[in-house]
Amino acid sequence: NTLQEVIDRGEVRCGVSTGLAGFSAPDANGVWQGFDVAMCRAVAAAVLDDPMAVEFVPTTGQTRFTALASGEVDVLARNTTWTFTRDVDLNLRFVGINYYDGQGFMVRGDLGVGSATELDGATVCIQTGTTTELNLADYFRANGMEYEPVPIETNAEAQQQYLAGACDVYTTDVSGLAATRASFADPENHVILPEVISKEPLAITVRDGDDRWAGVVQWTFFALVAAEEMGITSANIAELAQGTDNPEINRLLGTEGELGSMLGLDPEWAIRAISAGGNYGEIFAANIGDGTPIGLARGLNAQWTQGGLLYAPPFR
Amino acid sequence: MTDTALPEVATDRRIDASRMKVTDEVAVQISRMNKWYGAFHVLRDIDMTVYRGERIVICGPSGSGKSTLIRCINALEEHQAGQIIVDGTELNEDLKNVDKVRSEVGMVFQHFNLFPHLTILENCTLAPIWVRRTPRREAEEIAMHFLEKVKIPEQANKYPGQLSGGQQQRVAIARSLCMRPRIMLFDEPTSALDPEMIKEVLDTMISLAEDGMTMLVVTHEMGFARQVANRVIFMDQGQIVEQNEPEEFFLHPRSDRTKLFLSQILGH
Amino acid sequence: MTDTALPEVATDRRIDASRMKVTDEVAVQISRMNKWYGAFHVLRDIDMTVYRGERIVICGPSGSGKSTLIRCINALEEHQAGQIIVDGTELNEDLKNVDKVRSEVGMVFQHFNLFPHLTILENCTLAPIWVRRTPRREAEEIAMHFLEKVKIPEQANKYPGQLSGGQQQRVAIARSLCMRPRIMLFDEPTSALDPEMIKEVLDTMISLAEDGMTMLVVTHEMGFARQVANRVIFMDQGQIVEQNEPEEFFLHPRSDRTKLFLSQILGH
Amino acid sequence: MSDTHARTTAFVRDTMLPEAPAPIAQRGAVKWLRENLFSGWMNTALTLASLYVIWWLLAHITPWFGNAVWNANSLAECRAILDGRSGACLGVIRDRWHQLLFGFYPPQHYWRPVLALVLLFGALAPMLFSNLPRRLLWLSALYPFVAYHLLWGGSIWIPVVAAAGFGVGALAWRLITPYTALGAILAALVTPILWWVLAAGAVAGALTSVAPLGLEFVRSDRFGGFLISLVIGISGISLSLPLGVLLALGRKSDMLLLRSVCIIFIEFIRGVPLITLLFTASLLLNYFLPPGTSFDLILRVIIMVTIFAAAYIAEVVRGGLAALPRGQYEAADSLGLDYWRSMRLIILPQALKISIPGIVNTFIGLFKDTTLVVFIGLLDPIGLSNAIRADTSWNGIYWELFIFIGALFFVFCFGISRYSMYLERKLSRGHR
Amino acid sequence: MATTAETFPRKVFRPSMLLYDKRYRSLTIQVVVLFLLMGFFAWLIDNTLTNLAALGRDFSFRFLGQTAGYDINQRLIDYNSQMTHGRAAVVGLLNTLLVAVLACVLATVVGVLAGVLRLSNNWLVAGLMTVYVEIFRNIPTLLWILIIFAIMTEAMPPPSAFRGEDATSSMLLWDTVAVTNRGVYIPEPLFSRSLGVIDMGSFLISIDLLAIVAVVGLSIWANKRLLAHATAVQNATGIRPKTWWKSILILVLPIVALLVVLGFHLGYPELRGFNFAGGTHLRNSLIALWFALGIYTGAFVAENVRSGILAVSKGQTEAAFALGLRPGLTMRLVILPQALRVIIPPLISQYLNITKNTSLALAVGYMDLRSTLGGITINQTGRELEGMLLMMLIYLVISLLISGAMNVYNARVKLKER
Ligand SMILES: Nc1ncnc2c1ncn2[C@@H]1O[C@H](COP(=O)(O)OP(=O)(O)OP(=O)(O)O)[C@@H](O)[C@H]1O
Ligand SMILES: Nc1ncnc2c1ncn2[C@@H]1O[C@H](COP(=O)(O)OP(=O)(O)OP(=O)(O)O)[C@@H](O)[C@H]1O
Ligand SMILES: [Mg+2]
Ligand SMILES: [Mg+2]
Repeated sequence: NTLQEVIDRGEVRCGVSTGLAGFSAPDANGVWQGFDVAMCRAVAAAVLDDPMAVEFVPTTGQTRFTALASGEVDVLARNTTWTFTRDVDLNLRFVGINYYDGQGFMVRGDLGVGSATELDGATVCIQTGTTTELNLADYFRANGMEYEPVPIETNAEAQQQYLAGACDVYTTDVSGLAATRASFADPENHVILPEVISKEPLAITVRDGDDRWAGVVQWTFFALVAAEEMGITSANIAELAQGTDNPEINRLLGTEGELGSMLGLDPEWAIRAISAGGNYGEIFAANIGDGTPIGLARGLNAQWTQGGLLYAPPFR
Repeated sequence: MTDTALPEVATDRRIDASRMKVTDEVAVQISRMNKWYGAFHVLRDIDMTVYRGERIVICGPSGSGKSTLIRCINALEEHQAGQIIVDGTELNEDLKNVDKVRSEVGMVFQHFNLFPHLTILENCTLAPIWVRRTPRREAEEIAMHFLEKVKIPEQANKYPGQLSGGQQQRVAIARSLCMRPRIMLFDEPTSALDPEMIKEVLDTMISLAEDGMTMLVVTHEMGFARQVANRVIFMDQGQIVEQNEPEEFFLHPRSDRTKLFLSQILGH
Repeated sequence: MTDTALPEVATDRRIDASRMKVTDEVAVQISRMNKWYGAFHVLRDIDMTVYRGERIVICGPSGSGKSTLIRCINALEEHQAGQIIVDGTELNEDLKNVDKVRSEVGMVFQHFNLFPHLTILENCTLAPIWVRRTPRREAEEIAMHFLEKVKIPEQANKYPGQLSGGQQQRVAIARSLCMRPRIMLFDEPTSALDPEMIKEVLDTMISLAEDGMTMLVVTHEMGFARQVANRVIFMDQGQIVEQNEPEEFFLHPRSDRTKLFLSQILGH
Repeated sequence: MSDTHARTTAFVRDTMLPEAPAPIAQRGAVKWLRENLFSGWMNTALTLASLYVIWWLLAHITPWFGNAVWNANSLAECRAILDGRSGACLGVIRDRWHQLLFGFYPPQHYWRPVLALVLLFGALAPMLFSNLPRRLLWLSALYPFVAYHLLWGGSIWIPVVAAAGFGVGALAWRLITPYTALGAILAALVTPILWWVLAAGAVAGALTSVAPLGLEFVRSDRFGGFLISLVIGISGISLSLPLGVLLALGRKSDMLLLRSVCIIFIEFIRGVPLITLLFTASLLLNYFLPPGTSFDLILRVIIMVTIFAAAYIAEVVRGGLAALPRGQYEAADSLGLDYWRSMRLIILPQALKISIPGIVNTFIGLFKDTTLVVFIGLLDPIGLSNAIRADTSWNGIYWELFIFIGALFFVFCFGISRYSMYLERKLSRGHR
Repeated sequence: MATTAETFPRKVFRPSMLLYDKRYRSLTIQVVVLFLLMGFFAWLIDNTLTNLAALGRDFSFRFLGQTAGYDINQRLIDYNSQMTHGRAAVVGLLNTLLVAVLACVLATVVGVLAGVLRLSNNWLVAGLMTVYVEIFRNIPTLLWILIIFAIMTEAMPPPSAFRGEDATSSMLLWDTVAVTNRGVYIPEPLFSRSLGVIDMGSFLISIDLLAIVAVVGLSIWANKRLLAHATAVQNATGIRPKTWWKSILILVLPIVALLVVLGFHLGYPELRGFNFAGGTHLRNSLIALWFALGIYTGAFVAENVRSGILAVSKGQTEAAFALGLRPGLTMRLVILPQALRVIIPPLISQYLNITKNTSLALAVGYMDLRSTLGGITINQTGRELEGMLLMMLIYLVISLLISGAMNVYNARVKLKER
């Protein structure tokens, strides 16, 4: 029983990527920061009352699923695309899409390319270990174009190859492209092409077969989403936790109903989860939003009420 | 050939024969012993009894199986048929017997085989400490006693590589003696030595014989044989061809092979 | 020291002195030859004439330059001053002269230096085939002839590693002879050998001397020198200190250095 | 002199010739130059070519180092200072050297790994120099526990209790050995395992709660840089030594089964690239272990590296064993020493001494190969150089990092190989 | 002495004999080892099966037959993303072998040169070579791979620098070779009168290639005959006829003729679209791996060569000189045959190291066996257990083949001793 193990251990083990600016990367002091990281901290806060009680395990595209399956990590918050085979064949449990993404292309502005359909014959840098290779192969094949793939293991290396001109195009998820471009000295000279060639719902993942733990992670994530929808922020949460007129807020924050104990947690779990890094919107803004060097727009990741796809099931 | 003068062993000492008494106790009893190396029959139907206090010299042409015979007595080689009883213990598949025999039988090799990484003293105390479980202090006293006996106590803290060949061979003898063996085996102990050194090693062996040690010596030093041995065994092609008292053996060899061999050995 | 008995070389053969005639022809002429290793003056003002048929033994303490002298004659070392004329050919920068001299002068080394990857026969035919351009069949016949001379024709198809030291040294002599040299140089040919083997090699050299070969031998085998040499040269500190006929040299050495050296060599 | 020409006339030199100076061409700088650099047209050509190569290298490297910029906090700043000239931006080293050396190890604790390294040399001394008192070997035996505690910290009782396991084994052996030798060996093997599995955790826990002593705990994910290379390399080689010796003995055994197992193991490990073993550590080990076990990645890597090195050490030791004359085995036998005693007292001390150069080479190779752990997500120096490059301020910096890392490895490996050559000479002289 | 073997009392069996009786002891030990071993493997397999069951997976190699779906940039046989994982693995394996062979050749050339030069009496050259050997030996391979890769990508011009009026870079060697940061483009061999290909079902064989191999083989054979003839003449007359010009003719003429017949010409790379097109493209990853492994291992080979030559003692040379053999002949007949025996075994184990080290391709994205079968395939199918085991097995087979070759060689050249 993972939940009990985590409580006994006093620490959540969280698989993250080895380093992707804005999503997960250790800062100069070795403290992990980022959007994915914040998800793990929220879980730790909900379960253990300490957002810092997380052991981050950097995983590569190859090691992540084994790490999860073997129990080396309890939860995987690492831009992992939810696909049929992964869900069914690899027996993973995708508990919630924390970022809706799609694969795109980035090229130098001076190349004068305006669309991915003009990329015939191009040299394309790809970060291996994801679905990217497959999408790319399918896309070029479908459009009858030739290309030269240059597979690279890490984002940092791929970026370097692209900047040095060793490839014309860099392809990965659009969020990653934006993050990468943001770290360039001259972001304005690089364009992200309009085509998005795949759906990449990046999801938080746990082991199959432990529904209780899956529930905890899943509903912690939904709590963050719902909090944004209900206007609960880290600023006003203390006040709202005193009790409000809105029964759903009350149920979420544990002043009403017994949702916490149904999960096997205490009533204040959601308060802690939201206080850890704020609601979904706050986390987004702090790590990858407009105000950060990454500068991603909410787009598909806006609340359903704002025209996006984020939709937390009701807390009831 | 019979009229060739026997070479005199190069020693100044007179042998004290009274102390070299042969008893009736059996030290080594070998019966119908056979040994093969693969398909090659090295030792054929060896029968031999060694009494306590005897000094036996074994000689014979190269490849006749002398070393093999002596190594069988120490269980360094296995025999395939027949019986070897050393000091009342039969050498058979039982490893305990093997251990027992080995710790009662000392062996000195042609190439000394001292342990180069240990000092002379450590070479001598090693087996007493680890096999006999003698306290170190006591083992060292014993070692010094025997090193004095072989006349090199002053070298005790050197390493074997720092000694001359003759000194090394004497250390090897002392090392064996430290286990207080009841029987000593020597396999051509002087054949790797320069002439001057041969003498010092033979002297040591003679003094050992005077102390009444039971000895089996493979050697071609005929002077030594004549002076010390009470029996000479001649081997050829894996069999004992002739044995006799030394004077008789050298002056009136009976088999032709012995005659031929002696003419070669003493001739050059 | 002068009254020390001279050691007798261990051979049964009587030397046939009549065949060992010295002629008037000059084989090697060395004049005022000097050699330096860097700043070290190894050979100083060497003057020496070797006549055809002479057998010269060179001796002297270690480091006195004996090997260097002999190697200069074969152009294995360069000399820096003076003249060396071998068989009418002066050794100078002209590589053709060097080749000519080398193929007319045979050399036997202390450590045999046989080619381990070639059979005995191949060792002997290599130079005749590649240097003298002898047809293989003929080269093999010559080789077998000389192998018979050194008494090991039956080993022709073995490899050097399979022979004993004495046999190897005899092969080395045969190998040199196959080039039908007019002069043979020996650099301590027996000093790496066991006593029994020394005899067989010296025997071979004696029979060579009997055939009238011009020989320069660096050796400490004084018995050989006395029996075979017609001149003994004593070197020290890179110079020729004394030379004389063997009997005179050994019985009445004149210089103090020679006396000291002989007392050391013959003393032990 | 002319008298030497006469054939039979005797000649005696009365006065020895003095040593004469060598002709000019035979000494001094002239000779040296002539012999070493210009002894023929071929040689002269080679000399000129080498001079050109050296000049070319210097011409490129000198200004680059000459213009080195230390006081810059980002590549951009550095480029601004250089202003188009070619030059090294060593600011990155000043900024990040501690990371390259120690990873994310807490800076206030840097003394701990440094002390562990210093102690290592102390612990090695009794093994290398036989003239030191044998008793000091106990210190060497203790070193692994001390080093573990220094590096990882935590409760001091954990290493103490773990070390006690060996004590328990020795005690069991002492107590039982008078009755049955085999039983003693079994007991010596089993009791420590029982101790570690059953008692150790509880005892350590109890002791910790009674006397909570110890250094601050440092998690292994904070290890990085050169430190991680050293930890993996040194523990790998020291753990692999006993294993490699056993394998070598097994490979020489006359028991067919034992021998085949050892041969298969050695050949398998030597036949696959280290990288696949590391992937096994990170990907597959969890399949092979009972469900639910999971332990530290560094530990898993050390296990794999140990197995890897053991196969190579086994071959080195086998060479050493083969180089020993048979007489040594026979002499030991004839004194009545049993197999293990003769191995321990006679054969192995000599065989290992012969094998020192091979062992050192294996170690250097292993140490260089620790850089491969970057592929399974550990932050060795190369991994850290990637991480540093991922930082916006140092994005695009290559040579400075590579040169720094290369220099670190070079100094270490070259130093060790020279030191071992020195030791070898010393040891070979020691006993003669 | 009349006792016979039959009358010796036979001992009854006691359990302690299992340990103290020669006949039984090794049996006892081996049985124990066998049981421990079987127990260990049973434990491993049981764990694995339990773990697989818990994950709801099976152990099967069916994934090798599934569509790979990814592209491989360097392929020696026909491949596209619609082919199977198995074929992708083969493409990767061929890439591994390609770079291994290239690196072995380079390491040998560099190593022999450096080893010989290190023995040169030219102080400067010997010193330079020592510096080379020490520097390369004491810095990790991986770092060298990264450094050369970085040199290629950072220090070479991008293809765009070759474009336009104001091109900042130009092609080398009369516009036939382009060195860019995407790799090096060299002319490719083309045949205008190609003989076509044979379809072997899963792969194609070029008849042109077969023809070339056949002709080269024939020439080499003919040359061997020529040399054998020369030796025969030498044996008969003592004079070895000059053969070098005949050798050259025999080796060169037929292949030139064949190339002319096939209409051989070079296809030059030219800038087209984003990249150079035409010619053979040596990718950076290949070059980095090839050169790094070659030069790194070359340092070790140099040491082997040096010690091999030194091992043939000075005495051998002197003996040969004293026999009147010229330096050239001495080298050929005396030194080399002996030195090679010393040099070749360690050389082959260096080849083994190179082959294993090609797995470092990972660092530069070279599509070798590790990154196809052991990388993307594992990633896409999630079959890390099967994939890894299969990959290890393949490496193992390659290694065993190489060391088998070494053993055969060693047995052949072993010097005969007493
Ligand atoms: N380990 C072995 N394997 C096979 N044959 C052996 C072995 N040891 C010895 N032999 C052979 O057994 C025969 C007898 O050998 P042994 O060493 O006993 O002779 P030896 O009489 O001591 O001779 P030497 O005087 O030369 O020492 C010889 O033919 C020898 O080749
Ligand atoms: N290649 C060399 N370089 C420098 N010095 C040398 C060289 N070869 C020999 N020497 C020195 O020249 C001197 C004479 O050497 P040489 O070998 O000729 O002596 P030797 O009389 O043959 O001595 P030995 O009896 O020991 O063979 C010695 O002092 C030796 O150290
Ligand atoms: Mg013998
Ligand atoms: Mg000399």
